[in-house]
Amino acid sequence: MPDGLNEFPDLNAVHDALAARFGSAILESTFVQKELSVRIKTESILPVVTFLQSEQGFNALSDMIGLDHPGTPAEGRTRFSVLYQLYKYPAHLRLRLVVDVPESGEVDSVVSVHKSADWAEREIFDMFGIRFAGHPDLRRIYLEPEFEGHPLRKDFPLQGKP
Amino acid sequence: MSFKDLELNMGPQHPSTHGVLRLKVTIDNEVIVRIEPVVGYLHRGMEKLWESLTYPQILPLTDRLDYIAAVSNNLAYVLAVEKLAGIEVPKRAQYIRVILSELMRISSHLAWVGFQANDIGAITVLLYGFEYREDFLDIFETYAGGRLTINGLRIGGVPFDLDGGLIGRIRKTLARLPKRLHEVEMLLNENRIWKHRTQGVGCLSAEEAIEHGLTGPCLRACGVPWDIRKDIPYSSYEDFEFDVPLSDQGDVYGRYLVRMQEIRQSVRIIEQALDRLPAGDHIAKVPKILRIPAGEVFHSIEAPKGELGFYIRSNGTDKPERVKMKSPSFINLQSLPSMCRGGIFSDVVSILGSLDIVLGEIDK
Amino acid sequence: MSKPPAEHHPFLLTRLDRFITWAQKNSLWPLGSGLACCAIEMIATAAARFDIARFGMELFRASPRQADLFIVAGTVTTKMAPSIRLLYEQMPDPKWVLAMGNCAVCGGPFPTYSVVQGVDKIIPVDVYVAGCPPTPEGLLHGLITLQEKIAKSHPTKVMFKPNARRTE
Amino acid sequence: MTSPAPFIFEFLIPLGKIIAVILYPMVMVIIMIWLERRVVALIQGRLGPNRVGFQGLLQPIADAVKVFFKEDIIQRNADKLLFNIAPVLVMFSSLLAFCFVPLGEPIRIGSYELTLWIAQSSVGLLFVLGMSAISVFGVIFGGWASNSKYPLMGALRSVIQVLIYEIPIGLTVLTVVVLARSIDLVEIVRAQQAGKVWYGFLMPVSAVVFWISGIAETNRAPFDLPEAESELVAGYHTEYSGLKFAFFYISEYAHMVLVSSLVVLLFFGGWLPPFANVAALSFLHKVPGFVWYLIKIMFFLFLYVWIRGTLPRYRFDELIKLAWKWLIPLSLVNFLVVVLLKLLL
Repeated sequence: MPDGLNEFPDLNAVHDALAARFGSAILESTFVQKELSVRIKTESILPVVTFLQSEQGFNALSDMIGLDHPGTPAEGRTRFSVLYQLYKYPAHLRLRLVVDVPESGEVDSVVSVHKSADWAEREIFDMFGIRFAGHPDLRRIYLEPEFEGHPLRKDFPLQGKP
Repeated sequence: MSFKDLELNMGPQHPSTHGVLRLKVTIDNEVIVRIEPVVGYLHRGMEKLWESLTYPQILPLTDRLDYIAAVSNNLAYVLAVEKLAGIEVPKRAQYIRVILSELMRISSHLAWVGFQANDIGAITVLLYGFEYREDFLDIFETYAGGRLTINGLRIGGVPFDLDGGLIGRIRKTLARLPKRLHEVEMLLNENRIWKHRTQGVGCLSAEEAIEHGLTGPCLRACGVPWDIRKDIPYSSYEDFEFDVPLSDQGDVYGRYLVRMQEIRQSVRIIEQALDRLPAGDHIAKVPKILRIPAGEVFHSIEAPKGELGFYIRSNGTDKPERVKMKSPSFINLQSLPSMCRGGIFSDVVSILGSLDIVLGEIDK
Repeated sequence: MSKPPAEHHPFLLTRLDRFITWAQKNSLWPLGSGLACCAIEMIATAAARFDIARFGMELFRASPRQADLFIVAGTVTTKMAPSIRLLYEQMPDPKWVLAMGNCAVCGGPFPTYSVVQGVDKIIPVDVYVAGCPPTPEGLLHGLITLQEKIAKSHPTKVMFKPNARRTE
Repeated sequence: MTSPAPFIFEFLIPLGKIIAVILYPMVMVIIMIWLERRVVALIQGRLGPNRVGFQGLLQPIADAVKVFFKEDIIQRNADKLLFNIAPVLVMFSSLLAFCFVPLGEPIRIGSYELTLWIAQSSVGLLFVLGMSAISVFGVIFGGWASNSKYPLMGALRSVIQVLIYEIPIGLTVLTVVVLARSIDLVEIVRAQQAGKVWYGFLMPVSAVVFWISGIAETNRAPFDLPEAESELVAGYHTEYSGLKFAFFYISEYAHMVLVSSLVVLLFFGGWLPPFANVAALSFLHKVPGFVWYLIKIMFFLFLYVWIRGTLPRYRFDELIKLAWKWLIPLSLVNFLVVVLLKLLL
């Protein structure tokens, strides 16, 4: 259990329930700045999100965030991460799930659980090139279809490829 | 040309798409069959740009996200940075932030009611809304020198203190507001055409709304009392007494009522903040070159459009590794197809308007 | 056809020019097109305090076919650029373009992969108004500058030499 | 006959009238455009055009001159013939209707009686209504020939709207015809003079229904769906530019003038001075009838602007419901009541 979490019994209960159900899938949990962040195995994202939504009441997906950290693969992690910022209403709890994605890997889409993931996943696909398996309509959302490259990757120049 | 499944392209240049949104609408005579929003026409690459800027340099760019309520973006960003860097903000600065962001909320809602009425054909309300808004823009101009994108906050506090003259001016402006709101409500509230166009249009149940991740006035119009100012207070919102206006209709009319009431609640908050404005510094001591130790943070606030959050990941240098903005309009717009289901073509305009989207924050 | 301008223009035509330009500069109908932040200030310019209706410019036309003035109010992105170009070409001659705001003038604070660095890269611009966003006073100054520019133009020349404006 | 007088009377005066019949609506349109922009501006707390000429009075003229020198675009896929015919048809029909709109009682100049209308016909009212209905063909042609989706939708909306609102117009006009026993506009006004009560006060329901339907016929707010800017860009004239667009624009205003004239003629005594029965106010008769007529028309034109500045726009289904559920039953009942009373009294 991460430090300081036991001062927040609600969140602690969620974490315990998650650990009890998906113990082997949880790679790491941190509790910094009063924000619980749980890193789980890539393939278990869909069951975890479904579990949190249906049994723990995390009924809103506030945001999905893509990350590119090209320096870290040496430490045993993959190039990309996808973060899920979940929110529980009306208890007002926040929970962050993290999955790691290799450069040409795929993540399971959570659109079937949270409708707001639709565009968020398209955005991450557009910006990072991470593919989401099972997404009904995975296309670029911001950039024109002919655009080459994925801008938020660290190796993409700010002013675009010449 | 067949009128069954006629495909209409609204935008990216269309008078009522609130900027450069494009809607692919399929209609069967006048009934909507399918509607697909296409965004990205204002994608400026903000998030990529932020990665190459220092923390204070990012601040003015956040103004350009939701440009109708610039201070809200500033507030979400500076709160996230302060949380990450562990900066303690003086109480006075927190109060001034509340005052500024509530003023922004009023001016944003005034602009909204104008746009919404204009979309439905009542041009006069648009001009009334903008005229009343000018008073608030005057306050911002006096405070920070800008009208729209005022860059009104700083990491660690606010750039300028509120002096007596400006406080008097804010009070005077607020005192004038109820009469003006009444004027707008007289034109709209009991107007049969307005009711026809808004009541029962774009309905969404509370469950559906939460499922879609809707936030802000659109969610509260469905009867869900979710207001981050109350639930997870930030910037001393816990000090103020205010109600969360609700409506159980879930339609466009409900959203209109909620926003009009929110203006009144904002007035309440500002008056309380002005009355109890604590003495002290208006900005904390923040190093010129702000280096934030590695870490990550997500902080969200209640912006006029909904939950506006910033995720910041720092790597120990003076530039962030990643800044991601959670934009309320981006999520709210996704629910447009569900809201328009079975509606009439004219409804698209009124539903889209009621979502109060700003393309700047959708496209980033 | 190397006529020196203005001085050697026939008298009657200059009278006619003055008459036409008087009408044109006093009835600039803008295209109701807003792209970003500047659009809000453009609307504020049309609203009660600044009221560009005084100059006969309040008829914001929704259709480019009926507009005279294209106020490019905001950031032009690469995705939007084809539409901007199309809108410009749909406008009937004589037409004018006003680049409002730093983004439309030169890309503004966004030197990024998706922003066109100035709308003059895709369409000709008559007047530039700087600011982020420009105040309504700034836009009004730009419009009055445009009126002065129109007053000095020679529409009859264009009439007798249809490609004059394009080759100028 | 050797004197030149008959020649003047038989040739020059009709010519002058023909010019007048074109000029009069034009002048009214110019005034109306100016009035609309100024009054709407005042309602909205603005100033409106005030830079060109005295108080911006020359503004419509500047607009007209500018439009005249604009490029005329016919897009490649348009049906060129219909595209060109449409604005002419709209303009022509709305101007032609003015032939039968009288401006006042005949004026005596010596032995010559100058009539203030081009043609007096026993079916004048029918002709005017017919002409104003023809303009809808121009709208259809324009919308269809543009070969573009928004104009087409605008044109369709316009057709349905005009067709439906013709019904209450017809029914309310019938009540007037029943009372006046004539479909000649001049005779209708004279009947009101003889009856001493204007039909608008005798049959307020007819007057109100006619006026509402008249607004719908002219496609004005709150019934401006065919050119609903926030939905259909510019409606049926989206693809029109330059002079052709100006034709649509002007004919819309000419139509408004026509409907206002009809309301005044049918229900508010045309050129008759008000308070004809009150002896103390008999000095009102000294004012020429034409002035009263203009004042009344101006009032209704002002109403147009006032309504536009106040009300939002109807939705399409509401618009149809309004006609079928309210205006048509109301005008039917009204017609029956008027006929019954007429028979009984």
